[in-house]
Amino acid sequence: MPSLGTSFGRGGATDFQQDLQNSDCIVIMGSNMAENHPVGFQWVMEARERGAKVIHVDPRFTRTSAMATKWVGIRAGSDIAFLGGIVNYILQNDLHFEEYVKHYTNAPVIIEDTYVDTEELDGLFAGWDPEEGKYDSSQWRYEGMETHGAAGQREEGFSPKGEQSGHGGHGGGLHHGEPPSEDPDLRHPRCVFQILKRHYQRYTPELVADTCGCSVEDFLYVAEALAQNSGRERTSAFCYAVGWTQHTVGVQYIRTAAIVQQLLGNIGRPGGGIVALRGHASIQGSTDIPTLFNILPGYLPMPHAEYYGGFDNFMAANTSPTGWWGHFKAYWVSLMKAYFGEHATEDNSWLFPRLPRIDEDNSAYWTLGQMLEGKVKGYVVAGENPVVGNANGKAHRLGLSKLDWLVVRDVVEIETASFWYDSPEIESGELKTGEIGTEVFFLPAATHTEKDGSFTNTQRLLQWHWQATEPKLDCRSELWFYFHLGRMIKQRLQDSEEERDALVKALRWEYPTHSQIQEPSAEAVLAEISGWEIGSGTFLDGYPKLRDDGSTACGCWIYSGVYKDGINQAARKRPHWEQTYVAPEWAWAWPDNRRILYNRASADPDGNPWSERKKFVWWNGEKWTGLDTPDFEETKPPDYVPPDGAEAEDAIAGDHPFVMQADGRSWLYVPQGLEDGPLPTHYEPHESPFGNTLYSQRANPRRQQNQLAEDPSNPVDGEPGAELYPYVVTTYRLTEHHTAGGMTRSVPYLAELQPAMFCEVSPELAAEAGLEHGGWATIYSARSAIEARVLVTDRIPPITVHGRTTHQVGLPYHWGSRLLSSGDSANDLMHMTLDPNVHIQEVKAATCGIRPGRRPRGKALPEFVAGIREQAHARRETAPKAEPADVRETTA
Amino acid sequence: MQPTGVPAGWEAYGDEKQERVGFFTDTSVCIGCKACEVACKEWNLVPEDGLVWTGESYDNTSTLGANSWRHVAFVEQRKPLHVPSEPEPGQTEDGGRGDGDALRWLMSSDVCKHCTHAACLDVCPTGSLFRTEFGTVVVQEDICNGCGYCVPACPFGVLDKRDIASDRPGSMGHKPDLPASLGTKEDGRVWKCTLCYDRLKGGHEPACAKACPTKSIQFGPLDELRERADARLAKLSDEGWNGAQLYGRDPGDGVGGFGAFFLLLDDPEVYGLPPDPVVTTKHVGAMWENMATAAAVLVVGVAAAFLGGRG
Amino acid sequence: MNTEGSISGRGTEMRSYYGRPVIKEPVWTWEIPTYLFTGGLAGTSSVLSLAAKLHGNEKLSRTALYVGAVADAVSPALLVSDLGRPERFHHMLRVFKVTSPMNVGAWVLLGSGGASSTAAVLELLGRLKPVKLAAEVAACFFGPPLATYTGVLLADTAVPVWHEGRQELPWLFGASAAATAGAAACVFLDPADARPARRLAAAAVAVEGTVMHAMELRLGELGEVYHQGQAGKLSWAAKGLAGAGAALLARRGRRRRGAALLGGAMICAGEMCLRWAVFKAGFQSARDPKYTVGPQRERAARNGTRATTKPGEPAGHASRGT
Amino acid sequence: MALAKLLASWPVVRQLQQGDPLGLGPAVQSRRSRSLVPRVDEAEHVVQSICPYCAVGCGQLVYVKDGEITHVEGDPASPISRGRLCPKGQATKSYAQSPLREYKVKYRRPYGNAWEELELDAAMEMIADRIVETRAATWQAKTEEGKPANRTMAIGNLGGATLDNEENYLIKKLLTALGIVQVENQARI
Repeated sequence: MPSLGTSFGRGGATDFQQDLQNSDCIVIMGSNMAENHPVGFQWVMEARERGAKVIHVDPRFTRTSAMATKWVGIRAGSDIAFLGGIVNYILQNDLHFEEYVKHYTNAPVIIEDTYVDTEELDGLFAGWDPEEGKYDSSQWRYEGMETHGAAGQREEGFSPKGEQSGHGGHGGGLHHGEPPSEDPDLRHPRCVFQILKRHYQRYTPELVADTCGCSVEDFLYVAEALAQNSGRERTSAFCYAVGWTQHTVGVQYIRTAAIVQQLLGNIGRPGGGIVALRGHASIQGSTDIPTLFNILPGYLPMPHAEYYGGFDNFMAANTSPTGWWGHFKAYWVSLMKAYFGEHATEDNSWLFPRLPRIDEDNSAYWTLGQMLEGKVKGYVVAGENPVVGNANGKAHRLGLSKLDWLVVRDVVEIETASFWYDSPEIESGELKTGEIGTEVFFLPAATHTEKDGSFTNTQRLLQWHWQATEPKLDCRSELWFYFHLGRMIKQRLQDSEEERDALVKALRWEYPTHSQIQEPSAEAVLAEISGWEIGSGTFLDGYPKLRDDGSTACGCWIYSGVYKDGINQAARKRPHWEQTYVAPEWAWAWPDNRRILYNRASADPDGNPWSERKKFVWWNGEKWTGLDTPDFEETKPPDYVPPDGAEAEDAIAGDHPFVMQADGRSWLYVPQGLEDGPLPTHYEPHESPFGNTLYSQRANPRRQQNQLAEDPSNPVDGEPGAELYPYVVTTYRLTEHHTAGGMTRSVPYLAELQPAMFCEVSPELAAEAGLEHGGWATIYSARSAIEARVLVTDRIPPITVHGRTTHQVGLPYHWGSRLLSSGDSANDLMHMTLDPNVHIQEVKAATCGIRPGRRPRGKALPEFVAGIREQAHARRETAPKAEPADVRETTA
Repeated sequence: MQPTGVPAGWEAYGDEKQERVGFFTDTSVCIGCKACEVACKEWNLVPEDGLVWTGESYDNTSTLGANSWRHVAFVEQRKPLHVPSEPEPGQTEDGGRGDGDALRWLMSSDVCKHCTHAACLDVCPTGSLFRTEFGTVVVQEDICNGCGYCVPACPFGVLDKRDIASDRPGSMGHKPDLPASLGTKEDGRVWKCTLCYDRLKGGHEPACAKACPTKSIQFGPLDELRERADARLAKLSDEGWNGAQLYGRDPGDGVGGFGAFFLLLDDPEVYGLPPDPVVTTKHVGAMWENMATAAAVLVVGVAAAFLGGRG
Repeated sequence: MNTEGSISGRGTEMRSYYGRPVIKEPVWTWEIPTYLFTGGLAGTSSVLSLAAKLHGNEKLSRTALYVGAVADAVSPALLVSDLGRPERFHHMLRVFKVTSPMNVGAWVLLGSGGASSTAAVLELLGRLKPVKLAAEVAACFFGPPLATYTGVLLADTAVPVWHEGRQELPWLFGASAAATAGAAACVFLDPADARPARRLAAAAVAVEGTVMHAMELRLGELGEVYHQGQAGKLSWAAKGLAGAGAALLARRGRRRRGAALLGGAMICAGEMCLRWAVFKAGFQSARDPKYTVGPQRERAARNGTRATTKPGEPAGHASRGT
Repeated sequence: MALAKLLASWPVVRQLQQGDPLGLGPAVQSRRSRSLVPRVDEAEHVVQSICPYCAVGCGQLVYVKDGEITHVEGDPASPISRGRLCPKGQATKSYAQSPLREYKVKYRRPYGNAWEELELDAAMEMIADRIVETRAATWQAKTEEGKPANRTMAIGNLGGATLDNEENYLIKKLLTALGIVQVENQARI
């Protein structure tokens, strides 16, 4: 993600789960780890038993809170205020880890005077273009330097996409080798450290309490706990999940935590770091080797239609003179050789001219918009259930009804496959089976036990799973489906002379198959991903071996080495009791089997461990050594100073641990690579019953809104009609179910544990809205209305913000209209306004109304929803022409 | 029968006798994930028994029974997890509203106690229930004839009769092994935790203990577990945990000590457990004597009816 | 569903788990209370029959013999039909367990039933007099235990109202059995021959009432279940029917055949109600956790408990709970 | 003799013989109970796998007999999970053998009212045709500004976070060659 990527250089969790046992303080925020990652949570419990503080900051008191040594309840959508308060607390009290901050972060770097802070522009950064609704980030850069965004984000105007925010994504590049101008004493008014101080000075404990709805004491407890448990002798860790990413400022949530961890010196050290907890078995893998529109394997950017300038410009734009991105061309050419073999040559620019081009946004929600306009004809869905799992399920179902053909691959018949005869819109009459022209293919899929393959888990670890049984009847793996589909399409086009078919004909598409069903060999694919030397055919042992002359082929440069020596490194299963706790011989982690990223930072600038207690990787006089693969050139001494004009990794000094960054430092301040500002700032969610305490700029000005009729927004604070949707609603998962439920509502043993859709409300809200425990409630937004059983509980207390008390409604989002346990989908209520960096929807904080009883049925349902929506609209019309605070960017 | 701490019938195994094993369930680390419930059902092929939403916190299993051999209880309390060192000003006894420290959520995985003196075992008329070589108590599914006597005999309400018909659509797990002549009648037998008797015979730990993500469920030799529990209780009381207590650890209790005992954070009844269980067959000797007297008096009574001439 | 405390579990005063029972209700169905009745009838009739024989009252002896035999034949049928797996009824005889009243009962019923039916058949055929006599003696030997062990059967459970009534139940059931046997004989006999049966029935009803009263006294608060719900209605009906039946039998039953028949029938009905009352009371006391937790808490308060070990307490600190 | 044997197998007799007078232990143990063997010991092979649910990446052991999964439990060797599993991971066998699992292709023709049966091969041919036709009909060689586009904007692909790396690799490789750029997955959801 741009957050971790821009801050540190790589968009992956910086630490591994087992290492949490070494933490002295663990802050779990934006995550319900005990419920959604129960087995990983054992390492948090280990830390707790060793005396570590475990703090859970969350709107709800969950099973995680029950295990924590401290729970702090805050309002959903106020995390940046809370974390910004911690930054301010650290800076005001000089609690930062000075030596770490001075040497390893960009705190000393001086920023151009074109930069103006939100504090001066009332919530906007310099470079805001109200017409475009975008920032010109060139006004944020290092003094005297042209900066570059991260890969996959470098072409001008190109913005980071994909959950590489949260996943992949990389740091920025600086356009020449010389170090930027700095003030080692951190006193210069325009140095990052001072800018940071000014930016957060108003985030006082009182403001935090007033904005988040927590007590000053609770806030201070967290801030002090972190400060006291960081430094040479101690380390603290953050754990987060989609509770942070699913916001219109999601990337900046994580950025704020990154700033806290940099100031406290907790990155690259044992028991420290930021652990991103992914929700799916291979969600990290599906961004490293992306099924995302804007990147190619290893976070190489897809070429962009608008800014096309030919191969050489593309290379120039994406190659950073300094840091490991200096070898961009080698990564790119090797990928093209893996894709197109002998057809990709120097002479034809490695087929670059024939590659498809993307627009700024071709993400899932954009595609849905196109679908609703009838522009999308065919759609293939493999192992996903968007009509339940995505925001605004209704819009998705309407979109599917406009397709010519749809292919759904899953193990059970999920709601996405049955939308045409079994869905809320069929029930309400908004869709009629006989009038839906979509041709639907449902293909039964194979489970992971029926195929070989590797998952990349939340700590960047590639773990191989072997096939246990043969898939029955028509069940097939995705590997089988796409391989044979490709084979058949190539057959159809083999004699074509069409320009458009040249690339298909050039495609390398031979993989050995086995068994009666002709299953392709997953290991053969893994070998291609890892790469080989074309001449000798020897397998590569890592990305440093990649060449830009077409002599190497590699399907994903960051995974290079996973098949070194012709051995499936991901399938290594050496038991943990035969190794150190780092377990380097269990599976394989990218990059280069490193388990803690930037681990050179676990030693001081001279290369000695910060302390005996936190010893991990150090300089022994000749080389870097320790418990992990050093994330540094093995023999580069701590006192190495790059000569003038040094390039790529040679331009990184011996005391700069963040080797993917152009300047080798972690970034407190991000001069380029983010759409919505170099520093995180508190904005209210797109839908919120409250105004912004800090600025008249209420919400993130850069948030990505749509004009779809199917996706209206609720009126918000300051707008008449807001009182019709007075409560904060947040969605979440339960231990007993998995995401959209296809893999759990179909399993009797799991369905019986949480058999019905319910909503969590406080006794106070129940009294106010007349809800009865165990009865039914109807929850509604401008999009739709759903019903749920009422669970009255103290675990979701009312919150007082700006002296006004309001309530929060908690909704698990696992349910849909089918399978063993069915119910209304929480996501039907949610809007599709997105984070600008990664196009993630804001389902963790929105507004809603709630009333007792079951929802209207049939056509009464849309009428009910429209009724309230129009009532709200009417009030807006009749209201005095006082411009709501939000109006500026709603026009954007 | 006075508690002696030694299970009757166990000694009789002679050489085949194994070390007595059991569970120590430490609820202070239970995250309420219910992996134990699922692991148990997966291994023992226990049927899914209905999709009923109770509204009782996150507990939709409700109770131990024929189709739930592990049951995770959820108790939400306005009560601090730790005893406040000194009473904080303005804080009510059970914690002020909105004070997160005064909110706690107890979770506890309940299971058959495998009592040292087990009433279910004593009263079973067929010998279906028996004491294994590991000192555990097991229902033999090939013997049980569903008389149901053990059901009300258990002081913990652990056992129950399985009434799921063998042909129930969509039901997973066990199918009753009924003779064809009886068609698809309900199972009719009584079921409970076997402490994975078959796994023990193979040297594997019980499914629930193996799965437990935080090792709230610990399996091992009973003596060892009791030592571990004592140490754990001492640690928790040092840390000031509110209401920490061991339940069923003492061989001197009414059932001679549990084979599966617990560390609780409140009184047993809060978790639906009896505060002072006593093996129901404790008085069976006295009851027989009492009955014999009554029977004798009955004979005398009948005889007396014939006294005093004809007519 | 929920009783104490808000359903969100708020409040430490919540002393039960969402008001759910701590123990399980019995799974027994209508066959069991019916068997309590027929078993008692069978057992006591065998005794009555032999006593009458010794006393020279052949008619009474024969009637009681037949009644007993029939009741003895019905009883096992009822028990088998109550089993979850009837085809496995014979597993009852796999073992001999003194700790299992049901197992002991099975053996007793086998003996009693075998003996009385043999005797009855031979009586019908009028052959093998010595064998018949032996059978009658055997039946008389198994009879009294059969009539009273059912009290132990119920008492030897965790069902509060049964377990705490363990002192009285065998006596109550014994008396009930005597009343039933006497009354049944009166129904089939000419009053002239039924005098001992009449006296037995009337006296037994009186004793039964006293025992019942004593039991309720001992049960204390627990005893209230005998005045609530179905158990309440049934025990009221039991008292009424048996009492009135006994009175009628004693006053008019001497001469009037009709009165004897009606009185006897009323007593039998009353005794059936009594069995059902005790049966239902058990379910009611099992259903409400307070009947399980309350007495145990009092006991623990009185004697301490070793079920729980609090910090600082050495295991085995508390005085023995009983 | 046989009778004596039968008698000796009668638990009542064993109660006396085996020093178990109360009939609580070995005397009443059935033949089945005595010869129990755990399923995992009867497996033909055990496969090391990884849990398919969340991204913790717990190790799994999959036990197989007669081509069917007989049990799934945690892999003790895994340094991450140490043999433990959550309820979802522990239910993996029931997931793979769900009563709702689909084993045959289902086809719904345009404006159709019900699913129809369709052979897998036929379905594959039809899908290949749809892609080739749609692509040809909607091909964008150039953008409005006349810059190279080389794509079709009429086909999308969704899914990947639950799939294997190798599968995602083939998806991206094939669709890129086909000029299908709308390739997305749960990463955003």
